[in-house]
Amino acid sequence: MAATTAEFEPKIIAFVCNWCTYAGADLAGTSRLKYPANIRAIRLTCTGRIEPMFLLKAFQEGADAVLVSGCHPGDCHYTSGNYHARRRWTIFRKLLEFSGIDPRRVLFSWVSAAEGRKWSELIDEITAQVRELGPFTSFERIVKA
Amino acid sequence: MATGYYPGCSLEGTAAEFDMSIRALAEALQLPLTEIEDWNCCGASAAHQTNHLLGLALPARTIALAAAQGMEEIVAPCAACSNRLIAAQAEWLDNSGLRGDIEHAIGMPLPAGRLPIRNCIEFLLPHIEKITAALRKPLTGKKVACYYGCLLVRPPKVVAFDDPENPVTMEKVAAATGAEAVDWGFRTECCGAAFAMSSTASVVRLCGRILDNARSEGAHMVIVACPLCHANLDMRQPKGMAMPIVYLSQLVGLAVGVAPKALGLGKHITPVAPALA
Amino acid sequence: MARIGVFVCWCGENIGRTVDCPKVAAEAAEFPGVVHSVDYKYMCSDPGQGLVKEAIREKKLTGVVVAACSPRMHESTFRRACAEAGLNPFLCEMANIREHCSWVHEDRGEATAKAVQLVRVMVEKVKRNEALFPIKVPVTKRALVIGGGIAGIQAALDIANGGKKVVLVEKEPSIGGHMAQLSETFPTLDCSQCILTPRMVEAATHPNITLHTYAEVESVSGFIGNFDVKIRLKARSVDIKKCTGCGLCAQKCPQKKIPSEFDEGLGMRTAIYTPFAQAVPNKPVIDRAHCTKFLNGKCGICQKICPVGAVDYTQEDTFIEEKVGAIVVATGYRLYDFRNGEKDYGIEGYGEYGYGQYKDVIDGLQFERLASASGPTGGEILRPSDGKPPEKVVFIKCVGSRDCAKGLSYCSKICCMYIAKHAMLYKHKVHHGTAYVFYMDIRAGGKSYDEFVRRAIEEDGAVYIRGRVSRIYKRGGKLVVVGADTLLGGTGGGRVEIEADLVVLATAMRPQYGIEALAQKLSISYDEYGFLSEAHPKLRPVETNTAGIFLAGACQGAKDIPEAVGQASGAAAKVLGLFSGDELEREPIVAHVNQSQCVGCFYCEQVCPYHAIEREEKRDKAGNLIARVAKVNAGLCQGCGACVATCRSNSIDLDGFSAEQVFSQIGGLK
Amino acid sequence: MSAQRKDSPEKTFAEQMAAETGIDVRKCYQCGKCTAGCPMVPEMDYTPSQIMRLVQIGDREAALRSATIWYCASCLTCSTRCPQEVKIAEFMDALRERSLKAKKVNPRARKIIAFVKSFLGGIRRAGRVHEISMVMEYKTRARDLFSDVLLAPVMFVKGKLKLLGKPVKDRQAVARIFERTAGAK
Ligand SMILES: Cc1cc2nc3c(=O)[nH]c(=O)nc-3n(C[C@H](O)[C@H](O)[C@H](O)COP(=O)(O)OP(=O)(O)OC[C@H]3O[C@@H](n4cnc5c(N)ncnc54)[C@H](O)[C@@H]3O)c2cc1C
Ligand SMILES: Cc1cc2nc3c(=O)[nH]c(=O)nc-3n(C[C@H](O)[C@H](O)[C@H](O)COP(=O)(O)OP(=O)(O)OC[C@H]3O[C@@H](n4cnc5c(N)ncnc54)[C@H](O)[C@@H]3O)c2cc1C
Ligand code: SF4
Ligand code: SF4
Ligand code: SF4
Ligand code: SF4
Ligand code: SF4
Ligand code: SF4
Ligand code: SF4
Ligand code: SF4
Repeated sequence: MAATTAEFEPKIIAFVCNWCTYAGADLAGTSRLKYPANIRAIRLTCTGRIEPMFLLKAFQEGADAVLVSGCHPGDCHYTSGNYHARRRWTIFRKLLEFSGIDPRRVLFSWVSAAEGRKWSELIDEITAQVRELGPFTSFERIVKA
Repeated sequence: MATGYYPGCSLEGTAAEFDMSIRALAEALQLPLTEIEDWNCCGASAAHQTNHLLGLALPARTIALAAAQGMEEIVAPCAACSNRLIAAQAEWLDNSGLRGDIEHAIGMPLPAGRLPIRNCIEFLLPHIEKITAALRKPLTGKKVACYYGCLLVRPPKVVAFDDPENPVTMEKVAAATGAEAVDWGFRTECCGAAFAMSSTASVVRLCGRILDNARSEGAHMVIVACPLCHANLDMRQPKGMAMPIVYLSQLVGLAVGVAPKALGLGKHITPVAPALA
Repeated sequence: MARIGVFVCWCGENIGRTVDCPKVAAEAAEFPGVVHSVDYKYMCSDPGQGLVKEAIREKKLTGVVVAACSPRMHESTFRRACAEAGLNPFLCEMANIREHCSWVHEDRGEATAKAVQLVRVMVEKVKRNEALFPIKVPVTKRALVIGGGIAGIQAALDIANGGKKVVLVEKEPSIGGHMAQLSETFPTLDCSQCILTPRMVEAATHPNITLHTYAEVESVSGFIGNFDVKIRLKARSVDIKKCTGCGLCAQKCPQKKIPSEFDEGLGMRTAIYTPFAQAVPNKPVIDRAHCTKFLNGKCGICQKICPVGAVDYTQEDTFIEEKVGAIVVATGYRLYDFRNGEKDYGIEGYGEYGYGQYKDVIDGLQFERLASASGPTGGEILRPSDGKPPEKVVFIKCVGSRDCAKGLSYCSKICCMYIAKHAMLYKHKVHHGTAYVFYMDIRAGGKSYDEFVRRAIEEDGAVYIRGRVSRIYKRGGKLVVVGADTLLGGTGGGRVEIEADLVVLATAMRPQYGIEALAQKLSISYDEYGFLSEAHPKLRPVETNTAGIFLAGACQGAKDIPEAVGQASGAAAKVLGLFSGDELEREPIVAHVNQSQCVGCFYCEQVCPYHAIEREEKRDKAGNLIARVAKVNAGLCQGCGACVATCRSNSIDLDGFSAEQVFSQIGGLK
Repeated sequence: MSAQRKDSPEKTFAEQMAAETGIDVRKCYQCGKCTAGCPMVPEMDYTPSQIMRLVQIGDREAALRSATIWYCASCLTCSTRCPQEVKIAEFMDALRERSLKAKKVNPRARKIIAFVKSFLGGIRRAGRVHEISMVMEYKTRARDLFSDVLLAPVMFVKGKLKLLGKPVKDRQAVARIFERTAGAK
């Protein structure tokens, strides 16, 4: 993506679960709801599968923000995976702050298989939000230091 | 714990007997009340109906004064006043954006937390045992229809007091006097509130329905805890109804032996003496 | 060396209009490891699949990436094609350039650039894919059906008639469920018990069905084809083998004033009782909470009177264990509790309708009992307070349903129909009476349903008033119903007050109490209201997300008898399909433990929702214990990956979604 | 990025009100429960549910000119029972405010406005309502001099009407509240 154009185009990597959010994003597609092309979704079985290292790696590879989205609480395909994920995030957030990553760059949401509109609105919203935050650079500094 | 007393405008005028009976009862039951210094009108419905911020700022000043005077709770016997105080306070606690605007309007800081605001029933409810212990003239055999009107129980989420459709607290207090509370259907129906003058016919119509039902379910009198309800029900009765309208504080006062005169029992338009004898 | 083939699909115009497919194919050809890259108009068509197969054979591909629609759409199609060409199907991946790209973006340049990246991500992944083989598991060809309402009975009968064994568990003393309580049924008005009781008897006597009434599922473990179920048989206090069902005990029991659950509190029963005359099995239980013997040691009459000595006060709950291969959940519904409100669920009740303080305000099931020939009034419609026939009956629809304020925004779907039925039945029995129906909409979307409602209005003269009732209060002996006719305006705004003798509330259908606990035992999900969730709202309506567990009837959502029966037969067909082979195949997306690295902390065990982590002891040659390590039971593991993310020593990985694969995908986004 | 979704740029009346008051009348499904329980319907020109409908269809004019919004007694019966949690009574307040500002008050509301003005005027001057002065002011404003004349002497004798009120000491503080809230939304 051309980061040199006048307007900064953020790169956002999304980790989504197969059952809810991936399907919700599919629904946004079948409903032809338009949203910015800054998002790249990586499909996993469950948000419970997501390791903190995936997020760090995403930032390392130049992401300006990371989105994690799965099933609504109580609705997990695997009954409790997203619950474990949420418990881990509280700890993980601290780690991020420690690593110098602005927690506003790590976004969480719930999008169910029926919420195509929610997905498209979410991407609108976070793209605008991250554009405002500007490019993510501090991590590089830390890694190099 | 200092309890601020907020009589409100009606209790200074048309509802003088409500004020008298509350003060007399507070003394009899040893529940000290201190009038909030320099309180102002809550604005009633006229304010919030036409200017939202004014409707918040008027009650806010009184609450801010009470807090500044070291009071930790407010007793506001008038249902309309207590409703306005509670609703306004709930709104600024819920929406922090309003706090600044209100503080600017009243030129005073608002208390940080929630100041408990108690209506007439809540004032008496914790002291039922005290009332039973102090009983001098039990009202055994009297059938009373407890009338809550609108503002004691609504909006339910904001006032968070009793069940909005089938409230029970006033019946509990009334039962402590030995009276029997009848089951009737108009306990939370509106009496026409502020339309006494501007749409008198409405009030007459509404009060008629309420009193008819109280009568048909066998009540000897209607018990109220709001000066507006009282004024409407007392003064706008259909011809020949002659239903005594008694404040809860008067009922309890009588039962614990406060002199009728001190309770202002002679001040009603529809005479109450025969029913209470 | 990896030899990857990339196949870019135009999907007709769907992708081709926004994404420059030839350009994507050309750029993909340059990715390291890609040896073949083409684009084509319809890749999923026969010739399209042919392109893939041909390339696999000719270019000796080790991996395939199809850039097309969502993998949820066609992954299985292309994997099958690969398998046919001799490539392990799990070496095929899809890049979603339609739903996630061409359909949601407008700028052709941006969309094309994104498509290229999405292809690179999958190329990076597929390079690290490994051949996987479907897991085969044996199947126990016996089914468990939970709940003996019409849905459970139907499912059990269909499976049994298919030649497979069924264990049917019902928590009440008799099967039959709510249908047994109904008087007549829409849209044909046939007698409910007449059509139901033969099925109940058939279920109880079927050689392939083992019936456990007064029983509940205690615990469930295992997985599709291999569940272990523990069932609690509640103490009946009656030896069901000895009891002949003569009924003498109930006749003599001095405790006669217990509100009957079956008659919805409108009739009374004894402490030793069968719920209703046609109960199956027709053998009593003692309700210990109301029996004098259990309350204070006195009485004992039933034991003395029983000619065969079947009464046994010392019985205790017992447990049995069953192995089953599939489970059908058919626990049905209950009605919204308008009498007490539902404060436990944070739902305010209908105080404005009297919270059940008025005896003559009843719900639909109570009306069914009043109208039923087997009911407490022998089928005469008499009001509960004074036993007189009501002259004016008001029916109120959508009570608790379609009401956000009470937390239940759904439509209960059956009440529009049964209220029309009630109005009809009432008019058939009290000719001079008037039936008023307050409604918001009339939802009668079924075969012959709307005609049925029209008949209630046109032929039987039910007065339908469009508006919700605001309040009911008592005046004299009457119930004044205050509503509005929103189709009228004018002075008074269409306000309506009806002095009714009887009010019937069409209260919401709710899932059974305790459904959440049962769902957790079964590891199946439920929606925000507690209805059990199907795997897909349209295409897999009888399956759950847990393989081998199926749904039937009103436990999944409000439904009437035809729908409940249809779904039950659907579930039975799924079960029979499952039982048609001796083994079954599962997707091999499972976790693996690297036991040499595992430190035995067993955090993984705590997070695994399927109890798939086992503990294994490692011993040296002398048999001394060296270590306890984790092991994944591949039969149980569903591949969620929670254990992988939890393991601090990185000792577990997930096939198909390994850490290496995900890292390489992220890397592909550079 | 070119992916701005094109929603209609103009907000509907209902959307505008929702943004300003937090009350979204699009939730109203016209069940009529508010109307059924409203004690003031006989005095109204539109029922409460019809007012919701007027706003839904964007008839701002009819809503602001209605007599209904003034005859609403703020009894909150409707808001308490609405199955869609529409705050109807609170919405009436918002409409009244806008009706006044837009000078679209229904002629039938004359007496009600006179009362509100007299009431607020009293507070503005004295910080508290002194009933005799308030009633006198109202009667002049409303040109309604003779109703209730029979009640006044009785009330006076019973000690319910006091000739002199007790104003607040800090009258400026109250006057300031009126000034500072006057322009507010
Ligand atoms: C007033 C009224 C009138 C109706 N009239 C009609 C009509 O005329 N026509 C029509 O088609 N439909 C009608 N219905 C709908 C009909 O009742 C249902 O569609 C039908 O009963 C659903 O059957 P079911 O087997 O799914 O559930 P249920 O009948 O509820 O059966 C569920 C069974 O499971 C048992 N159970 C529950 N939990 C457990 C557990 N944990 N373990 C073991 N057992 C358990 C219950 O005890 C019960 O026996 C009416 C409904 C009502 C409320
Ligand atoms: C405008 C519209 C929108 C809809 N939207 C939705 C929706 O959003 N969601 C939803 O759930 N449902 C929707 N539906 C309903 C949905 O279309 C049907 O429920 C569904 O298609 C029914 O499937 P079917 O297989 O029973 O019938 P059909 O789809 O009609 O299939 C019948 C097949 O049988 C073939 N056939 C017919 N006669 C013969 C014969 N004699 N010999 C051999 N073959 C024969 C036909 O050619 C056809 O291929 C919609 C319907 C309409 C009209
Ligand atoms: S008396 Fe004995 S045999 Fe007869 S029904 Fe009762 S328990 Fe059964
Ligand atoms: S022992 Fe219990 S069940 Fe038996 S007759 Fe006595 S009360 Fe009835
Ligand atoms: S079926 Fe009819 S009565 Fe029942 S909730 Fe739906 S619309 Fe209301
Ligand atoms: S015919 Fe179709 S559009 Fe008409 S009510 Fe039935 S489902 Fe709705
Ligand atoms: S979490 Fe990892 S280290 Fe701990 S027991 Fe499980 S596999 Fe072994
Ligand atoms: S992936 Fe791990 S946590 Fe998930 S089911 Fe398998 S073993 Fe359990
Ligand atoms: S009660 Fe609520 S939903 Fe019903 S008509 Fe009134 S505002 Fe609309
Ligand atoms: S608040 Fe107003 S609209 Fe609502 S019920 Fe009361 S008078 Fe009617």
